[in-house]
Amino acid sequence: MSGEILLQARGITKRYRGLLANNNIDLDLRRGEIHALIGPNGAGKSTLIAQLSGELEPSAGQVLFRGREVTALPVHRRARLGISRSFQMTSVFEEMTVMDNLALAVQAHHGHSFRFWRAAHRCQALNREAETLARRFGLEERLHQPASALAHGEQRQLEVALALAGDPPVLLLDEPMAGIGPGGTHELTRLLGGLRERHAVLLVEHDMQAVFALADRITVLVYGEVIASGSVEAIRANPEVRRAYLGDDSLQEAAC
Amino acid sequence: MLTVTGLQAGYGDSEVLHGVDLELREGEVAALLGRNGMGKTTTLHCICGLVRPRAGIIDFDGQSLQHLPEWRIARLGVGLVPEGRRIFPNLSVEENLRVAAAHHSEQAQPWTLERVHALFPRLRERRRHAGNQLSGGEQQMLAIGRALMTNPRLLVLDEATEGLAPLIRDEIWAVIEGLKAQGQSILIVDKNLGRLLPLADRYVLMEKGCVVSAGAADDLLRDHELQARYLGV
Amino acid sequence: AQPVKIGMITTLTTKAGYLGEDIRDGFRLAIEQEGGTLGGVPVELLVEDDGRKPGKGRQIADRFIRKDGVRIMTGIVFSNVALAVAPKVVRQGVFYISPNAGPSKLAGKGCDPNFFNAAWQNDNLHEVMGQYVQDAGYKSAYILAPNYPAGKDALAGFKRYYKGRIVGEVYTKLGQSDYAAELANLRAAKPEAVFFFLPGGMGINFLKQYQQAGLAERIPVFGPAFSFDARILKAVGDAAVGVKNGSQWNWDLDNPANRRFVAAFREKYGRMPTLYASQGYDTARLIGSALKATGGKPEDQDAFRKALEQADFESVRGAFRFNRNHFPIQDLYVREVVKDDDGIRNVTLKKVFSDHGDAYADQCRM
Amino acid sequence: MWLLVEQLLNGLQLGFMLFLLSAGLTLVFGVMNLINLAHGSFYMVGAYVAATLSGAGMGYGVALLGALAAAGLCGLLVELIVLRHLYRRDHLDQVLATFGLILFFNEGVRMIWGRQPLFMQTPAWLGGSVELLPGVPYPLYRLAIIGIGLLVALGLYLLIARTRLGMRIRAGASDRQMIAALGVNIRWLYTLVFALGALMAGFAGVIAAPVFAVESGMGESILILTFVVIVIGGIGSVRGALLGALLVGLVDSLGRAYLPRLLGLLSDSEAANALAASLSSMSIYLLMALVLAIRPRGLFPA
Amino acid sequence: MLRGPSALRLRVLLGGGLLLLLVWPWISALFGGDYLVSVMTRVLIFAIAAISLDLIVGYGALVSFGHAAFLGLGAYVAAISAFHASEGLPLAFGFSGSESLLVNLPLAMAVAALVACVTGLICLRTQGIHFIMITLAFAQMLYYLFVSLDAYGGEDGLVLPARNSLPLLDTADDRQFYFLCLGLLLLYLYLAHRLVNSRFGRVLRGSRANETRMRALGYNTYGYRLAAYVIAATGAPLAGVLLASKTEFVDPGLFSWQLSGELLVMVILGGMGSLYGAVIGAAAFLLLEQWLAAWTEHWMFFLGPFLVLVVVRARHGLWGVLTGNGQ
Ligand SMILES: Nc1ncnc2c1ncn2[C@@H]1O[C@H](COP(=O)(O)OP(=O)(O)OP(=O)(O)O)[C@@H](O)[C@H]1O
Ligand SMILES: Nc1ncnc2c1ncn2[C@@H]1O[C@H](COP(=O)(O)OP(=O)(O)OP(=O)(O)O)[C@@H](O)[C@H]1O
Ligand SMILES: [Mg+2]
Ligand SMILES: [Mg+2]
Repeated sequence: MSGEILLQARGITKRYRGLLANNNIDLDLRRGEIHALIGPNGAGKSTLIAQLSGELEPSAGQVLFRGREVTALPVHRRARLGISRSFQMTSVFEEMTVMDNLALAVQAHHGHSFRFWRAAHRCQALNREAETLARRFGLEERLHQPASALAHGEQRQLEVALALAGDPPVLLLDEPMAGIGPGGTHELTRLLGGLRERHAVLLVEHDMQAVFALADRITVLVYGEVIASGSVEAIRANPEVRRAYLGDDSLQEAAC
Repeated sequence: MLTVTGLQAGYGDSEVLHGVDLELREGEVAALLGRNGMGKTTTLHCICGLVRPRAGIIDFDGQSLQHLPEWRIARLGVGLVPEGRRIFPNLSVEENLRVAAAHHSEQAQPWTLERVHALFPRLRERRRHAGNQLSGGEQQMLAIGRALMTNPRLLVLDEATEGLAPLIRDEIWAVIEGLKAQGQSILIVDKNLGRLLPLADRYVLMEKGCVVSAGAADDLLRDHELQARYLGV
Repeated sequence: AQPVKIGMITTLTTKAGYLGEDIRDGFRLAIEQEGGTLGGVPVELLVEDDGRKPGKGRQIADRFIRKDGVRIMTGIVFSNVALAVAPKVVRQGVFYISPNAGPSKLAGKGCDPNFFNAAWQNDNLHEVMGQYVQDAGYKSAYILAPNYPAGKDALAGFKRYYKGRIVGEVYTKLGQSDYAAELANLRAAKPEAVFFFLPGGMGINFLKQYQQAGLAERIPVFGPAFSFDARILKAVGDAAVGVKNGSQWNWDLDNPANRRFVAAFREKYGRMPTLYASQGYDTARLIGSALKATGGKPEDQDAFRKALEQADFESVRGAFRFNRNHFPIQDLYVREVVKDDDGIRNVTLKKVFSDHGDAYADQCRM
Repeated sequence: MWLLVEQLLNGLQLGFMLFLLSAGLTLVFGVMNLINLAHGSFYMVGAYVAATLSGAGMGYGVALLGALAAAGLCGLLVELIVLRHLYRRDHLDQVLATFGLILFFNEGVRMIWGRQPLFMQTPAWLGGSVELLPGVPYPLYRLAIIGIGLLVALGLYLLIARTRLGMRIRAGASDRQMIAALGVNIRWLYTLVFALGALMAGFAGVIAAPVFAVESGMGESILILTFVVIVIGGIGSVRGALLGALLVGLVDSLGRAYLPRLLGLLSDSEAANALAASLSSMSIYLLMALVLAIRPRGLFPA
Repeated sequence: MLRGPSALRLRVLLGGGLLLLLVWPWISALFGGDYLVSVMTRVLIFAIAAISLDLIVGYGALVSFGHAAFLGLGAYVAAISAFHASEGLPLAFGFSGSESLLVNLPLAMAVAALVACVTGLICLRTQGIHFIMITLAFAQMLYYLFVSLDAYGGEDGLVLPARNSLPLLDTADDRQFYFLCLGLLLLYLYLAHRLVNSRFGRVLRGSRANETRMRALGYNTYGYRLAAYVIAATGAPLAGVLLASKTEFVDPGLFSWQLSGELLVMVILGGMGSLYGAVIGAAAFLLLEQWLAAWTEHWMFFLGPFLVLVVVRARHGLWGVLTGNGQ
C-alpha cells in the first residue's frame, strides 16, 4: 500500500437515464499494486473503466492522474499520459497483420506520427518492440497474419498485448482472461503478475482463480456501488460479497 | 442424433480442420475441448452452417447438413449460442428474444418469453434496453435465452460462460444441468473443465484441427496427463 | 473522292438529349434527301454526344479536328458548351455553323469570321415575346428564368422590348423541379402576364404546376419557343393550351421548303419536327449551299466563308440572310398552343418582327 | 399573412414528396446497410410505366398498380442479379455497382421510350383546387400528397417497429449471419425488403408523374435531395426521414419564397437578386452542413 | 501484402505500364496522329486526381463526395489568375495574376489547402455516409458560388487565354505537355507511395480499421484525419491546374457532384487502397467511355453493366484482377 498513487477516481457517478451505473465511486490505483475490481454482471465495472480512460464522461466526480485532474481530457490525451486499457469486447485492427497491430500500438508511444516520409515497416525500433510483445503473448508465429484470421482466444491475447505496448504506467484491463483457454490463463496470470512492480493495474475479471492469485487489493462493485474493498482474504471471507457475487462453491471451481 | 465424419474446413487458403469426427446421442451432453485456435469454433460453425465444410459428412437425425444454408439447419433444430455473443445491438432485449422465437422441436414445455425471463430475471429488468446497452454478462444471458427461444433440439454452446460472474456462471451451469435433465441434447465448448466434465457424457479433444482423443467424460476427468498435454492444465 | 467530313457535337444524353436528337435527325434528313450528299458533294456526318458538358465538348472537337481531319463542325445545343468549344475551333481554321446556341458573346465582341449561326441569337425569341406582350397591352408582367447566363440574357431580351411594369423578376435554381413557392409569390404579385424561360424539363414542371395551381385560367403565359416544341407539348399536355410563344419557325409556315421538310420528317421519323429539327435541317442545307458553291472545298476558307455568307439556300422559315456578325436576319413569329383533332400543337398567330437582327451585331468588329 | 401559410403548406408538401422517396431509401440503407444509388431509377421506372399506361387510356388505378408492379419487379431482379452479392462488401462497392445500374436504367429508358419526356394526366378526381384559405386555392393533388405521405409514414413505422418482420429486418441489418443462424431465411427477407423499397420508390414516381416532367434521369437530381434528407434526419430511422424531409421541404420552399425579398430589403440591386438566387440554391446544403456540424449523426440517429 | 508470384507480376505490370506511357506519343503517331496523346494526357491528369482521392478513401476510409471541388478550385485558380494577367486586371493583394504554372500551381494548392482546412474541421466531425454527404454539401455550395460568379462567366465558364506556361518547356506543344503531366503524375505517385507507407500512413489505416482502439492507444485520430484530408485536397488542384491548362477552359461543372462521383468511380473501379489502382481506374473509365461513345450513342447502356460486372466479379477492382489478387 505504499506505492505512489497514479490514478484516482473521486466520487465517480454515471447515470444512464433512469439507471445509476456507477454511484459515487472512490478508487486508488498505486504503482506496484494490482487492484482487482469484481462484481456481478452489469455492476458497472466496464462503465467505470470507460470513465477512467476517458471514453465516457462521468455524470459527476473527478479522475486524477498523479494528482492532476484529467476528467476533461479526451481518451487519446489520457492514453498519452500513460493510461492504457484493454477492451472486454475484443477491439483489434482486424484487417491488419498482428505485426502491424502491435507496431501501431508501439508507435503511439514514440512521439507524434506526423512522419510522412520514411517507410514505417522499416523502422527497426518499432518492429523489435512489436516482436517482443508478440513473443510475450505467444503470438510470434502469427505475426504476418491478419488479426481477423486469429482464433478468438488469440485475438484476446492480442487485445491485451495492444494495451501493454509502450509500457504505460496505468493499465486498465477489462477481463483479459475471458476467452483464453485454461493453459493460456496460467501464462497470462504469470505475465500480469510480472507487471506489478512498475505499473498500477486495475484488473476487472470474473476468473476468480486469477483474481485471487494476482490481486493485492480487491474492490467489489454491486449495482454501481462499492460494497467492499480490501485484501483477498478479507473479500473472500466477506459474507456480503459471497452472497452478491462469489457464491459458495466458487472456490472449489477455481481450484480445478 | 449428430454424427460428424471426416470434417474438413478452412478459411481462404488455410485449412483449419483436417478430418474431425464426433458423435452425439439424443439427450446427451458432449464437450468439445482444446486449446485456443485448435478449431473448436470452426467445428461448431460447420455444424450450424456458418462455415461451409470442404469435405466430410454432418448427419443430423438422418439429414445431412453439410450443404444446407444456416437457416435451414436452424429450422431443423440446431440452436447456437455463438462465441462473442453476437447480440443484435439495435434491437431491444425483448426484441432480441422475440425475433428468435420459434418451435424447432416439439417440446411439451416450450421455451417462451416468460420462461426465459424466469430463468434470467435480469433480462426482464432490462427488457427495454437496446442490445448494446447491456453489460457483457447480461449479453451472455441474452444470447443463451435467444437460442432457447428457438426451442432447439440440439443446443450448441460456444464459450457460454465467458465473462460471467461466478454466481451467474453457477446459475448458467445449473441451467445447463437442468436442460440436460429435461433431455436437451447439448454440444458445448467451455474452458471451465471443473464444471463441464462432470456434467458431460462424452468429450472430444482437439489439437490443431484433428481429434486426438474422445471418449467418456469421466475418463478424461481422471486422466490428468491427457489434460496437461492437450489443455495445458 | 473522299466525302467531306462534318463533325456534329451535340447533346444526346442527359434529360436534354432529345434536343440533340432532333438537330441530328433534321440534319440527317437533309443529307438523305440528297442521297448522301449536301449540295451534290458527298458528306460523312460524325455525331458525338457532349453530355451537356463543355469540357467533353472540347475533347470531342479536339478529336474531330486532329483525328478525323474535320473542317466543318456543327451541332451544339447549349450556349455554355458552344462558348467553350466554338472559339477554339474557329481559331484552328475550322468552320463552326451553329444549329442552335447563339450566345451574345459570340454575336458581339467575340464574333469570328468562321463562326456562323443558322438559328438565332439567343435573345431573339425573348425579344419577340417582349414586343408581343407590349403590343398586346399587358400592363405588368412577372418574369422568371433559371439563374445562369442564358437565363439572365433571356429576361434582358424580354425587357428590351417590353416596357410595362415588371412586378417580379425571379431567378430559379438550374434544374429545379418544384415551383410551388414561386407560384404562390406569383399569384400574390397579381401580374397581368407571365413570361418565363425554363428550358427542358424545368418548363414542363412549371407549366404542369402552373395549371394545377389554377393559374392557367387567370394569368396568360408567354415564353420563347424552347418550352413549347412539339415534343414538350406532348409531355405537358393540356396545361400548355393557350400559351403564346415566340419562334422563328413553325410547321405551318407556308413555303414550299417547309412543306417538303415537315412531310419528309414526319414520314421518316414518325413524329412532328420541332424547331430544333428545322434548325438542324437548315444548317445542313446552308452547308450544302456552300459546299456546292466551292465544289466541296472547305479548305479554301475565303471562298467557303463567302459562300456561307450568301446563304444561298431555301430556308424552311422563308426569307433568310446573315447579318454582318454571321447571325440571322429573319422574321419572328408568335405562335399559340392549341388543341384540336391533331392533338396539341402550335399554330402561327402573328408575325411580330420582320427582318429582325440582334442587339449585338454593332459590337462585332469583323 | 395567408401567403406565409400557403408557403408553409408548399414546404410541407415538398417535404412529403421527398419523404415518399426517402422512406424506401432509408429502409434499404439504414436497415439493410446497403447504399443504393439506383433508388432513383425505380422512381423513374414507376413514373414512366404509370405515364405510359395512363397515356394508353387506362385508369389511374391501373396505372398505379402497373407502375408498382414494374418498380417492384425491377427491384426484385436487381437484388437477385446484382446486389445479393454485395451485402458483405464495402459500401463503396455498392456505390460503384449501383452507379452502373443508374447508367443502365437511364439509357435503357431512353432506348425504350425515346428521349422526349412523357406526359401523365392528373387523375380527374384529384384535379381541381380547394379553397383552403380565403382567396387562395390550393391544388387538391398537392393536398393528397400530404395525406399519402402521412399514411405511408405511419404504415412504415408500424412495419419496422411493431412487426416481427420489422424486427427480423433490423436484426439482419446488424448481423446477417446470426439472424440466419436463428432460422430466418435472410436472403429472401432481404430480397423482399429491397423490392419493398423499390416499390415505394415506384410509388413516389407515380405520385410525381403528374407534377413533374417524366424524363430519363429524373431520378438523380431528386436522389441527391433524398440522401440529404436521410442524412439530416439520421440514417435508418423512419422518423428521421420524415422530419428531415419536412425540414428540407420547408427550408427549400421558404428560402425560395422569401430570400429574394429579404435581400431585396437590404439592397434593391441586381446583385442582391443574384445573391438571393444562389443562396436559395444552396440553402438545403447549408442546412445539411449546419445540422451535421452540430449533430454529426443527424437529428435522430437510429 | 502481395503474395510471392504476384510480386513478380507486379514488377512486370509496373514496368510495362511505365514503358507504355513513355513511348505513348510515338505509338499514337503510328495510329493516326497525336490525338491519342491528348486522350492520354487527360487520363494522366485524372489519374493524379484519383490518386489524391484514393489517399483518403482507400487509406483513411474518408469517402469524399466533394473531391472534385478541389480539382475545380485548382482549375479556377489557374484560369482566374491567367485571366487577370492577360486582361491586366489586379486580382488581390497587389497580385495581378500570372500565366505561369510556377505561380499558379502553388497558389492553387494553397487555396485548396486553406479551403480543406476550414471545411475539414467541420466535415471530419462526421463519419461514414454523413461524411460523404457533408463533403458533397460543401462542394455543392462552391458549385453554386461559381455559378453565380458572373465576373468569371458563371455557368458558362471561363476560357483561358492560353495554357499556363513553364520556363524551358513549351506547354502549348502537346507532346511536351504530355510529358509534363506524366512527370507530375509519377512524382505525385511516388510522394503518395511514401506517404501511405510512412508512420502517418499506418496511423491512417489504423484509424480506418478501428477508431476507438486508435484513440485508446493515444492517437488523436481527428488531427491525423484532418491532416490526411488537407494533404489529399492539395493533390487535386494539381490535376485541376493541368486540366484547365489542357482544355484552356473552366466551368462550374468541375465542382459538380457528377464529377466527384466519377472520381470515386475511378478509384473504386481501379481498386481502392492501392495507388496504382487509381491510375488504372482513371484510365479504364475514361478510355472505355471514349471508346464506347465512339461506337454507340447508347454507350451508357453498356458501361453500366460493365461496372457492375467488375464489382461483382473482382473484389479489389481492376488492379486486383491484374495482380491476381482479385477473388
Ligand atoms: N449506453 C448505455 N445506455 C444505458 N445503459 C447502459 C449503457 N451501457 C451500459 N449500460 C448499463 O449499465 C450497467 C453497467 O454496465 P457495465 O458494462 O459497466 O457492467 P460490467 O460491470 O462491466 O458487467 P460485465 O461484468 O457483465 O461486463 C449495465 O446494467 C448496463 O445495462
Ligand atoms: N475468419 C477466419 N479467417 C481465417 N482464419 C480463421 C478465421 N477464424 C478462425 N481462423 C483460424 O482457424 C483456426 C481455428 O479457429 P477456431 O476459432 O475454430 O479456434 P477455437 O478452437 O475456437 O479457439 P478459441 O478457443 O480461441 O476460440 C485458428 O488458427 C484461426 O486462426
Ligand atoms: Mg464489463
Ligand atoms: Mg472458439
